[in-house]
Amino acid sequence: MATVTFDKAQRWYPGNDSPTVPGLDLEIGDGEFMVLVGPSGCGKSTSLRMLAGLEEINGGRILIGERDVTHVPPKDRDIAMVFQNYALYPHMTVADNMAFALKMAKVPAEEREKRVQEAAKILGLTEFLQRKPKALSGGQRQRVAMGRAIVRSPQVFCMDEPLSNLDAKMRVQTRTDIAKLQSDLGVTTVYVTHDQIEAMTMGDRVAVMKLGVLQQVDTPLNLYDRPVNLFVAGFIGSPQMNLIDAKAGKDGQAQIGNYLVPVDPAAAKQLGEGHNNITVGVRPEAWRLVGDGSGGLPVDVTVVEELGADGFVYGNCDVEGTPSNVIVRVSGRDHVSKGDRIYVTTDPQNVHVFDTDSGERLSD
Amino acid sequence: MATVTFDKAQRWYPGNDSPTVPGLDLEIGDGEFMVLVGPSGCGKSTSLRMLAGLEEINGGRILIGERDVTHVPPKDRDIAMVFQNYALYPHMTVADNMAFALKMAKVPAEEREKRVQEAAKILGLTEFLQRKPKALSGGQRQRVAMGRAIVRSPQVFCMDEPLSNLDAKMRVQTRTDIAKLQSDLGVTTVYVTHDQIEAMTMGDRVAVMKLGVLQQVDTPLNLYDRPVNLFVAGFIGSPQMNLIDAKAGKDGQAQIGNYLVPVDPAAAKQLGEGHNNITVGVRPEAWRLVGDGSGGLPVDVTVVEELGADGFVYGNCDVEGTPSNVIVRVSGRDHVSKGDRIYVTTDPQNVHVFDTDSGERLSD
Amino acid sequence: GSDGGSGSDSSTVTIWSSVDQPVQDGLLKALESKVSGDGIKIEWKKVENINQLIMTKIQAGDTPDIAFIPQPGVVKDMASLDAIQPLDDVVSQADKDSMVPGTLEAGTVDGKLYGLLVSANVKGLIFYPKKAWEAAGYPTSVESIDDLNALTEQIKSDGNTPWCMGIESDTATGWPATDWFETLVAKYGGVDEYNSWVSHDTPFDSDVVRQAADEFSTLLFTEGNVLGGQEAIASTNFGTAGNPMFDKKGPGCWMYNQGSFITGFFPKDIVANLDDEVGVFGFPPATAGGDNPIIGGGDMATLLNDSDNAKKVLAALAATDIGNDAAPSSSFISPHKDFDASLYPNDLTRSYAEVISGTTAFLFDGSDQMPGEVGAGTFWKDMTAWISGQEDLDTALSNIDASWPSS
Amino acid sequence: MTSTQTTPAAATPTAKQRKQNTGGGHADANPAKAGWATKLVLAILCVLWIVPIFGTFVTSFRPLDDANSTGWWNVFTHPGDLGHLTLDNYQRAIDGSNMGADMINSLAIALPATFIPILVAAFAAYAFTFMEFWGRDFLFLAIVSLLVVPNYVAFVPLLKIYRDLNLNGTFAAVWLAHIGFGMSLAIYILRNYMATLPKTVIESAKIDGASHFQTFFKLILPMSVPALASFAIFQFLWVWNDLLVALLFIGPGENEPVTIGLTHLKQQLGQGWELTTAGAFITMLLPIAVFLGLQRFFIRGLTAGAVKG
Amino acid sequence: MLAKALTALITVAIGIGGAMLVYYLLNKIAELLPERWEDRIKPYLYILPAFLAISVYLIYPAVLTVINSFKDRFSRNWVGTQNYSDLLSSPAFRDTLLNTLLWILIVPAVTVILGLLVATLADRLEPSGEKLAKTIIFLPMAISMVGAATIWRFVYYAAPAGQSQIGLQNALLGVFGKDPVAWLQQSQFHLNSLLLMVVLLWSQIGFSMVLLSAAVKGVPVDTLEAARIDGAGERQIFFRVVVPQIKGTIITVFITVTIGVMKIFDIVYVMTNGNFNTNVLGNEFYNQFSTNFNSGAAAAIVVMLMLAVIPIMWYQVRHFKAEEANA
Ligand SMILES: Nc1ncnc2c1ncn2[C@@H]1O[C@H](COP(=O)(O)OP(=O)(O)OP(=O)(O)O)[C@@H](O)[C@H]1O
Ligand SMILES: Nc1ncnc2c1ncn2[C@@H]1O[C@H](COP(=O)(O)OP(=O)(O)OP(=O)(O)O)[C@@H](O)[C@H]1O
Ligand SMILES: [Mg+2]
Ligand SMILES: [Mg+2]
Repeated sequence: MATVTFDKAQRWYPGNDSPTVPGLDLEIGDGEFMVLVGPSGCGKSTSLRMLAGLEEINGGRILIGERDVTHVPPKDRDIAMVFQNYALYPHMTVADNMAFALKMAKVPAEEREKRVQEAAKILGLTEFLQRKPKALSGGQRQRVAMGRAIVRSPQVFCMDEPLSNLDAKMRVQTRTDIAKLQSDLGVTTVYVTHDQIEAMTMGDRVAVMKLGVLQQVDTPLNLYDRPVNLFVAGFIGSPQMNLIDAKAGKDGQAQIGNYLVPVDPAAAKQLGEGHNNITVGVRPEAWRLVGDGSGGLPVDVTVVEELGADGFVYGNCDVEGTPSNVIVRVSGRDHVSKGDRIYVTTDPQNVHVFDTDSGERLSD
Repeated sequence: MATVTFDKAQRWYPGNDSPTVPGLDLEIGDGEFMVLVGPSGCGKSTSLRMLAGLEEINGGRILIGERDVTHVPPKDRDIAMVFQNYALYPHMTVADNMAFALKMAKVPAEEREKRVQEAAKILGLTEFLQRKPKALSGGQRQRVAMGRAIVRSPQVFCMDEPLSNLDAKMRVQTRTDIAKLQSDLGVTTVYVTHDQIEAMTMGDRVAVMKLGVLQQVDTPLNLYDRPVNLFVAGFIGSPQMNLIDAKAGKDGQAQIGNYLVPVDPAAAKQLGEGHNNITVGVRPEAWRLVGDGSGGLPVDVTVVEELGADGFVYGNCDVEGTPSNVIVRVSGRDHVSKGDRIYVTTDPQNVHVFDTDSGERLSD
Repeated sequence: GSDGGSGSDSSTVTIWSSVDQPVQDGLLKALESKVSGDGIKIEWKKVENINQLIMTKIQAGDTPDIAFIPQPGVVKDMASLDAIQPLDDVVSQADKDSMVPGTLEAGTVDGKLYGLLVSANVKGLIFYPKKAWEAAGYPTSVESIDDLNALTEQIKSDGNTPWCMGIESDTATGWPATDWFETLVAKYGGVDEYNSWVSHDTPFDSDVVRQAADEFSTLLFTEGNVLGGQEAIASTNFGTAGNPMFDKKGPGCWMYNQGSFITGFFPKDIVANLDDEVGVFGFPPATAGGDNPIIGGGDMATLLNDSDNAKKVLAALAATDIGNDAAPSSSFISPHKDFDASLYPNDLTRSYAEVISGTTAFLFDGSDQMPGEVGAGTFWKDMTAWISGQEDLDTALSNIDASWPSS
Repeated sequence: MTSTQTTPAAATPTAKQRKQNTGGGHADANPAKAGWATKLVLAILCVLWIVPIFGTFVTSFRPLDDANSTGWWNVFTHPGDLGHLTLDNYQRAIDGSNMGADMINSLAIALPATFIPILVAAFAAYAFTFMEFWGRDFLFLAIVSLLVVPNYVAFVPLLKIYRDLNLNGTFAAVWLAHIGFGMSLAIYILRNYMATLPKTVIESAKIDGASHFQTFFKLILPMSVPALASFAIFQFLWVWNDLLVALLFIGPGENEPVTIGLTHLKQQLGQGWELTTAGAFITMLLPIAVFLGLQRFFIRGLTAGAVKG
Repeated sequence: MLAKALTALITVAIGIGGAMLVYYLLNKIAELLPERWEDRIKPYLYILPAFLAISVYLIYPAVLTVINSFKDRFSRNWVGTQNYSDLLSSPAFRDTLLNTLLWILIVPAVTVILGLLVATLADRLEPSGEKLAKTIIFLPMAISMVGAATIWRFVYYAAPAGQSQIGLQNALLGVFGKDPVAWLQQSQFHLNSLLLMVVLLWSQIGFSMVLLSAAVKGVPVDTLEAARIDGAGERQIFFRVVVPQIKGTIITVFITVTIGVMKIFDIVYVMTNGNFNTNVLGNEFYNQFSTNFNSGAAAAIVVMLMLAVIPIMWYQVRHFKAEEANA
């Protein structure tokens, strides 16, 4: 197995004004499961394709283990990939699609057969093995794409949103299977996803990208608890963290309208000292409902989303001049309904403070 | 605008052993937002394509409004569709892709331009309007597919997993935009998704399908609270409802090992009377942690998933002979760790009782 | 409009021919001066492959008024399709009388004249490089075939190669060999035997043909007689086969038996100086002083439209002086005995004309008279096969006989 | 290119690849770059292919007597011959034929005779590919089978029809003939290409309310460009080089195309080929230009990005 | 000349515009019909012009040909099957059939293989190199077949030994001190037929190259990428991913060339006119048709060709079925 190193790897699509990936620096440990997330179009697929050798590298290097693979053709990189757009072989049956890489590797027929059967079982494709891709549903095709990768035991897995078209149940199950498979084989894995749960549960570490630039690489929990900047804070977590402009007082106070935001001492220290525009971040589940008059942030409820177990309350905190949307997660059947005014507050350890201009995190 | 009626509509792909959709009966009200969910390969896309006129109907009828459209060509049905596989026009720019339908409808150039710009703005595609699809990322392509539909104001929207490749943030935002657009225009909409949140939040009603057969059509909350059968219970909700085999006593009691499951009276009445094999369903969030010795269900924790706000505990309730997996949602940072044994219980109103053999719901 | 002459404008007469441009220009000039008084306009088109074109057009019913056909066999086909008019009453008796004996027969089908020879050429002419020839002191006329054989031996014994020979000619490969055969059959068999052979009353597998083949192989297959040897004959182009006669380092071969037109293929500097560089004598008769028919060819005017104007034009074409403008500047040779020989551009041409006007019989090229299957088919092909050694003579002759159409 | 260091193992292929890459690559660049074996094979093929033409080309500048007596390579091996090279053949070919007017005629024949059958065939191919109708497969196969019928058998019946319609000698006569003769192949090629286009894209157009007519013009034609260009090249060539059809239906004269014009240079027994050859080289220029011009329609990934899966 | 060009231009415009108009009107007509009929009639309207063209230019003559094959040389009297029996009983004709078979066995396969080779290899060059290579290979196509034959007659030309060789092949032999060979007469092992095929291949590879090149470029790049990731070498990608995906085009080219070869005549006609045992059906047809003016025999040959094409079409049908089965 092997580590993967992006060393200032750059990709600039001809015809574009700027590089899609200006220079990626990322080290992925041997056997590590690295999840790559970021907004649509930020360069995730491009990075993956660079690693796989499908995009020309316009600058920098990529290493697998000790080996500089920057100019090594894909077939010699020993990578298995799940393409975002599947890229199935239309003329082959599902079984042949999955067996193709094994055939190329001259794996004996029996072994091949066995592995394909196994993968098909995991992916619920057994009864479709003799079909051609054209006669499959979207999710089935995606599973074939997945199957094509997991029959192999390569040095690196590249998976580009491999579960996006599966139903929740199947996704949970497959997610677990992949995680298990990956840890059994110990294959270094780079996994692109838009699913917050996948990102949070599957990865040893998560890399957050924006416009081709890495923002933060960290364990899921750290990412959630200590996002390094506004972007990461807003990106990780769903529904997203409430990010509200606040006034910073010299005395380490932060205020949203009349609501005095409880901030931790580390952040408080920096307030006012050059950091005048600050943004305060609170996750929806970190709000507590409090009664009127107990100093909470007043929120006028506009929408209530019931999710069964709990619900989300969307509303405005209409403090003078700065109307902001606020999302609050309320438990089970807290009786909040549209038009209500509720008051919420939170605790210092749940408050993230950022410099609005630089986006940089101020709180601890 | 118009209602949509599937009247025993059947689709049997040539070469398949059985019909993919044996006979769909579904009425969608005028302006209703109907969400279609079901496991991958169950026939959702097929149903949508039948409605759009892209699949031959092998039996039954489809009506839009009062009009029998079973044999009406797609172009005369006035439907906008987001294809699961996008089906973009590869030789046209993004702008032309979106404007195509308008051109066909002879919408004047200015109006066209305006609507395309609007849609592009909603979907964050403004800067890509002059690109061809092949130079877009996966999510951007999906947004173009979406944009192509929303520039129109048709009688019916058909959307086949239109957001599956978008990042969480964008998805939330687009979801809201679509919902707003739909309710503004009052266009009858059929929306296929695998996303539980989308299903629960967007739809006026949700239709659950399995192997081409409708299981339940109801409001999201009803679906969550009163799934009509085991399948729906297992399918709706993520992580899924805990479904555990239980022993039914004549006296209206249900037991899992030594754990006495609290069941509501309606269910209790039926227990034992012909319904000997029963399955008890409890949603993960419905469990409460209780102390040892307070009669809870013992669970040996195998995995703890931390999601930030809360976490999921996966474990086994190893009651004699029937080891079952159990998922428990624990709040914030309840200190549960792998290897622990925890005890959980719940309340009668949270317990769903099903006949294991027929799958039918017994509780109220 | 229509390119056929049967169209509306009857004052225009259309003529199609494949004759060389200078000949056409000359004939046209003379013709126009003759008929323009009648208000007739002439539209003369040069076309390729006139035989095929005309047969197609005839079947389609879309033809010119007059067409020049180089093959009597085609004239016959046209006549049997009733596509052409008899000319017996169109051409004046005086003009007919002035024609070289035998030229009318070629265009006669079932006793009626359908094709009128307008320009002629002569075959069976043996060309030699004049300067070298005279320097070597070889005879400038040969009296009999035996003498020819002797001359061949003589040249060979001088260490030279007597004969130039090539029968390759694109799609028509083999035809020069048939010219040889026709010449030999005519010389050995005489006019009647020749005509009987042409009409297949005498088969190919006959004594006279075998005799011709015998002489042919004596002259051309004998080791050292032909430049390149027997195997080169079929691959050497007829047009350039004679050129080695004029090699700068001395003739590569010394005699080339061909038609009068071959001079057009000689190198430029030779053509510029024909009378000094090239000598010619006729293929000798079988026995000295014996019957000496010659073989020739030419283009025959046929009448496809019996309008008066067309007839007038055809009659004009039959006149002796129609060639007055063509002769000085082209390869034109008149088929009329009383044509003014001084009009020819050089002595060489005059000598062909003498051969024609002085002959006892002008026999039209036999292969051109035979049905296409034979005349442009097996005769060429099987001769080629025989010469290149792929078939023996028996097979070749019986193949040709077998291919003769039954009807 | 910021990094220049590479491990030794990867060094060899690198240098070359980089050189190519600095161009920025192309959106449709093929990752499988040619190795030396590929280049060698192609080079050999190209040499084999070009030599006969090149020889003839050189010959077309030689005086006839030289051409008849020595091989064209003598021009290179005997530098003395080099001095003989002359434009005379070209001069005479141009003087002796009506090249200018004939070229215009040829164009006037070839353009519609290329364009119209493509349009007609594309419509038919569209119907055969994307529409359901009774007798579809049978009709299609019948059309393809007719490829085997030689044009010749049609000449006589056609001349008769044309005579009755008074079409002989007109451009329309040849256009129609070339349309008819090229139709089978055009339909065959286009249908088989169209069958490879992604079906959902066409479905998508239906949903967008496009009629067949619009789908055809706005989607199918643009996406079939490589096949259309291929056939356009062939058809243009065939028409441009055609002698037979032109000879029969137009014949020599005012409307004659170059091919007929060139035959005037040739004499009854084949003399004059050196002029026709020179003429042929002149007339070859246009088809080559057409080929080069249409080559840019052979692009990779025309339908890339259209569908997922 | 200017006036001429202008007239030509106008004619061209009328021709092309007229064609467009026809379709516009046809479409309009279809749209006037009641909806139910519109979609049923439309396909027929779309193929109508093509079908008309084919009817007049191919079907009608083909039917006449079948009829004529039972008539005499000028198509006047019925002769039963005599044309067939005459042909089939001639030994020369049997050789002709044999030669034709040889052409059919060799030429289409080689055309496809070479065309595919060039298309694939050139595809890997840089654009300028690709353009150059393809243009060179295509160049012979820009020359008529008759022109091609003329060019190659020079290559194969044999002058008598001792004379200077103007044919390239014999000149090369001469360099090695060998006597010239009359190439086109070498009928042992059908060498001369093979040499004629070389000419056809030389001039027609461009055809298959152009079509196959379009197809090769049409292969979805994703599948190639997937194969590279799957560890396939370029050769394996070619045979296992590219070729199966362009099978349709390969069959198209193969069938087109096969049918073309069945009626090939120009090259044979010009270079040997069937001499030295190189005759083929097409040439025989041509000679019967335009040298012998025997339309009966010519028609009989065409009918035989039409029969011979049936198995090929049967194969095409099967391919369609297979194609449809997984559509
Ligand atoms: N063209 C076809 N021929 C035969 N079977 C098909 C064809 N298309 C789909 N199927 C089968 O029909 C079933 C339903 O397909 P459909 O695409 O409707 O599924 P779906 O519910 O949309 O699934 P997904 O969520 O994976 O997209 C699947 O099992 C699929 O394999
Ligand atoms: N072939 C190309 N030519 C030019 N630009 C391209 C090309 N492919 C992608 N891009 C651009 O590069 C950017 C990054 O694309 P990439 O596919 O890496 O995004 P991504 O992060 O995978 O997004 P998604 O989540 O939507 O798949 C996008 O803005 C896209 O428009
Ligand atoms: Mg992507
Ligand atoms: Mg689907």
